[in-house]
Amino acid sequence: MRAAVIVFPGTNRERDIAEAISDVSGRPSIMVWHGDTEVPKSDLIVLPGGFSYGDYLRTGAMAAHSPIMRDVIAKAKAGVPVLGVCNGFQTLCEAGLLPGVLLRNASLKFICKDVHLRVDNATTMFTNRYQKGDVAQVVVAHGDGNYFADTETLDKLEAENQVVFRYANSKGEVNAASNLNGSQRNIAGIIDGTGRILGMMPHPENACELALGSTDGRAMFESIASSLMAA
Amino acid sequence: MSAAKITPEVIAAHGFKGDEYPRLLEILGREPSRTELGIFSVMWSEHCSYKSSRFWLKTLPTTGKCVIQGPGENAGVIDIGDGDACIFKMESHNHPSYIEPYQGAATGVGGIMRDVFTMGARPVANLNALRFGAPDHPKTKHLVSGVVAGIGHYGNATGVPTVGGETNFDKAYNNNILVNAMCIGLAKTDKIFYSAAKGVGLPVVYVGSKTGRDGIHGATMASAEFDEKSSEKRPTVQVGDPFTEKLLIEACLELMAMDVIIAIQDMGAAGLTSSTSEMADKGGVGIELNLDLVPQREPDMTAYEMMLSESQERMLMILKPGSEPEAEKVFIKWGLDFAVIGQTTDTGRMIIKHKGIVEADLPVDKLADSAPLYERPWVPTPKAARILPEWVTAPNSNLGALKTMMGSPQLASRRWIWEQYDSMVRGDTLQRPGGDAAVVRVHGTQKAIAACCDVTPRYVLADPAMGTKQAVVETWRNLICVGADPLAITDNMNFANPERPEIMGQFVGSVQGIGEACRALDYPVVSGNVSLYNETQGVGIPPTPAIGGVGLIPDISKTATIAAKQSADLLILIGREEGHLGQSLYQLIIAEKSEGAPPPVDLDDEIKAGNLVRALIREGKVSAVHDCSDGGLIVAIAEMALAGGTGVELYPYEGKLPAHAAWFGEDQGRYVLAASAKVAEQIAERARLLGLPARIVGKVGGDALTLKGETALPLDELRRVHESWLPGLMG
Amino acid sequence: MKARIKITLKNGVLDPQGKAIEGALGGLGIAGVKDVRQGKYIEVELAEKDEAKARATVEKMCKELLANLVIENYSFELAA
Amino acid sequence: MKARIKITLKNGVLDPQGKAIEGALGGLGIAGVKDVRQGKYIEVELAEKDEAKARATVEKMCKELLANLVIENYSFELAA
Ligand SMILES: Nc1ncnc2c1ncn2[C@@H]1O[C@H](COP(=O)(O)OP(=O)(O)O)[C@@H](O)[C@H]1O
Ligand SMILES: [Mg+2]
Repeated sequence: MRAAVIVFPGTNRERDIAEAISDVSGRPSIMVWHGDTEVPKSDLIVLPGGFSYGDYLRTGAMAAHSPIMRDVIAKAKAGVPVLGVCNGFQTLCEAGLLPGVLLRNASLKFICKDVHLRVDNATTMFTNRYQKGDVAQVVVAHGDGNYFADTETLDKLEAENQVVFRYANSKGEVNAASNLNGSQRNIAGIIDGTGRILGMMPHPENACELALGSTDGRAMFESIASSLMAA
Repeated sequence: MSAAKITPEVIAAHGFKGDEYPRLLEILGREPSRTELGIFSVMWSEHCSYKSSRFWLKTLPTTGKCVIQGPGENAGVIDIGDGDACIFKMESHNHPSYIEPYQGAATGVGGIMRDVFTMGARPVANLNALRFGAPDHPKTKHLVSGVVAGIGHYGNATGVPTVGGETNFDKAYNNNILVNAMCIGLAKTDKIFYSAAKGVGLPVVYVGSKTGRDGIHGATMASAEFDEKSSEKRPTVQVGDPFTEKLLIEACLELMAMDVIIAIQDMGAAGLTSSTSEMADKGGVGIELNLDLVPQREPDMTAYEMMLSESQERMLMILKPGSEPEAEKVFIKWGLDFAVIGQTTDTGRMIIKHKGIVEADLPVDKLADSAPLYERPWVPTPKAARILPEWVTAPNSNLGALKTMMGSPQLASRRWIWEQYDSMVRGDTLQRPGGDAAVVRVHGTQKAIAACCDVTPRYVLADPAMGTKQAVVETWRNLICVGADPLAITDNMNFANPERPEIMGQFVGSVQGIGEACRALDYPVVSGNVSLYNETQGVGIPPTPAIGGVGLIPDISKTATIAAKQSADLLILIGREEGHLGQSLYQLIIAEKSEGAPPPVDLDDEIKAGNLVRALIREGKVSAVHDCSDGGLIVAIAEMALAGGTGVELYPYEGKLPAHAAWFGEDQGRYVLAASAKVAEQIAERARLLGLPARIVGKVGGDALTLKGETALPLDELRRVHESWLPGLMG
Repeated sequence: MKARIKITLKNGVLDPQGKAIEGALGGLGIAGVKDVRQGKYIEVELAEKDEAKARATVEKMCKELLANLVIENYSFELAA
Repeated sequence: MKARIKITLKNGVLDPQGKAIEGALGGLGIAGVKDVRQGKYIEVELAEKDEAKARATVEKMCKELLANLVIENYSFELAA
């Protein structure tokens, strides 16, 4: 599996995720500069975490309009899988590849801590190495992770089983107490209708070795690798 | 040159005191232009010239087997083996943070990061040492939220993990908070960059953000005593742009890989003025600038304004001739300004031209090293008497007192602060805030850097020399606790008005304390910063020499944390017990007094205990380690229990001290280790062989802290009081 | 010309900043505040002198970048 | 009454956001943008009916909370 990791000015977790992927795929990722107009041939496009364009105006807004995104959108429409983490998720929403938007955390504060995610859809190409209901411990690090969409959109997401991760407690209970940023219905990650574009706020790439506190994120990259090998 | 009249008012407004202006006239042999006056005023400010402190700083130990570069460059450099170097420094941004907490703190972080990457290092960790006023002071909440948000956002947005620090609340800082930021970077020993502009006819290149009127007189403000008028200085507050800083880091590191840079230096306090004169002076050359070529953000800027501007995110470089085009490409790629604004000369003079007029023509050497040097009068701080344990009343219940103390402003959890910091970006943070020292892996290796910040101002106030020795030793101990070899320190000396002999006496004592401890521990000072005049209307801060310690963990599989998790493990206390309650938190919080001498430091015992503990960690004999600091033994145990999420059975004290003195005494050189019953005995034995007392103080397990004859303290009860205070204050 | 652009949240979109301000105002002892909504105010200097052309440009920048039409509305005035 | 409050950066104070937006607009092929400054726009619903009283209240909230007078200016209109 060959991944293309898009680097915007202000992106800062590109190395973290590139290495998490190459650790399972055995192949180094291609780093792609935002100014380029074409994404090199790849099996997966990754929009990493960070503060693209300083997070100014709205998080992900300016990245969504950068030259490279035109080709990312084209390739996504053509079926190339896309993974957006944190700032990447915000960018996918701003680019219209995923519904909704990520607002300031309800606390108005940046939050960096370990959280628990409940896997609500383990049938996607990004999560098939998990079981439905699994609880994964991963790190969050964001100031704008408060997922918002209108009720219709939310109902549709639920109906189509497009909510992939929700904030939960260590027992997997999804409730107000485990909703760290005010996201509607505790949503931490969603997938698009085609099942090939996933956006999530937490950082599985920082949860792939015990030395960092958790290996629960690794199954996600194994899912992607195995799905793409099979394909 | 602009012939504006230099009146006594103008001279005073530029902070010249006593014979300083006459001395300037003597150096120049004529009256200075306005621009020249401005240039000298910042170069001779306390902030840039260290005129009150230089004499004493010279006495610090700054060499050692690991030292590659000591004080004098932008940051200190130490050798961590395998061709790797660790570059670090701590710096204050106190006054700006009081005036505008968010921007003041943010630009403080930005400034210290530039000091580090200007030497060729990739910043990999930030720490911060904060002192705020009384929790109930009307300004405190506003200052805490602004400072923490500013530090957090700048580090988060630049993708540098903020991994540790310390925070105090004390009414003595009500009108003078302290914001000290520390940055640690990594480089290759053969790829370190310096600021000496060696060579004539070389292009002087300006990169980064455009120059505006930001922070003009910031440097003079940063060392001017506060008064009601200082609010008028507000418009000089600089605004930070972490986005540009991030691009600047990437662009500079990319250029540094290309071998075209002869010298590089960030534009910090006193912007263009200090960077140009320092680079020229270190290179033994002259320098000529044409300010028309400086990228400008605002119209009609004068030479005076451009030379004194403290606009952020700017660097100055001396490049190899002919390399400008390829260098420019890099900065264009990153969307940053790049301009050749002058060249080095053989005249030994700094010549500043603007719109065809020579605005300044000054001798570089005089500019750089003719600054006044004051050996200010000082009086030693009177020694306080030792307080005997018996003199401090016992609590009704030790666990009750513990609970009160763990929920106090002094000891309550700082989680509310550090959860606003991205401590995980770059994927190498092995120990996050919450332990004794942060641990950050050297990427792709099995080794790691350990770092921490410490000082206990109430100790230093009571005895500057001993209290500062204690601060150095506490950082050393915190590094030992994670299994590191402590290597070197940076210091940030925050004091009141040095023109008062008793304050100068505190400074002198403090420097002596650092010197003594660092020599004994082979733990040199490689960088530092002095912030004086932290004083408002005659009321000064307590002496606050913040120490930043850095160590190396050779093998990350051989380290330790404070978390006691292993049920049935025993807790062993190593170190001498004198029940020292003078200046202790117990005395402050429970007895509501702050009296007597601070706990004495015995450097030989420290070394013995430290070496033993580190050996035990590396032999894999212990499951948890924590040193005894604020609050003494029982607080150390409580912190280990909270971190591990387990209860502890405390064994009743049967020695000859009053029990509360044994539990709460702040004797130095002590560690609490967790190990299996069998190993615990061997450990105690090994300590005794070294002449160090050791005893079993408790047993891990259950869900409460228990002590025979007292009502148990349930762990979640303890956690609630410990975690709720700061959110309660800020909520 | 100069464009003065207001960007406001659509009704029904929750506004964490606005809520926080409301709370803080209470804390300041400022009573009688029924609702607070926080938006953006952006000033853009345009080289364009022709009002119609300027209007078109500003429309474009608002739609494509300055406002997220999923959650925000925009309005603007032009001044010479 | 309703207060419409504009909060803008003082002249000469660096506006990183505005600078970044300016760059992004260029990327969108929107030319002729000379300068962009971003501020806040805040709408406050007040129970107060008396204009003078309302004005005093809004002044207070701007000074004490909404604007950071170290680097920002504010202005507002009142409407029934
Ligand atoms: N301002 C801060 N930023 C980040 N971490 C902090 C800050 N203040 C305190 N901490 C963290 O809280 C923990 C406790 O601090 P402290 O009591 O000073 O530790 P110690 O007593 O071991 O020196 C440490 O891990 C420290 O890194
Ligand atoms: Mg400690």
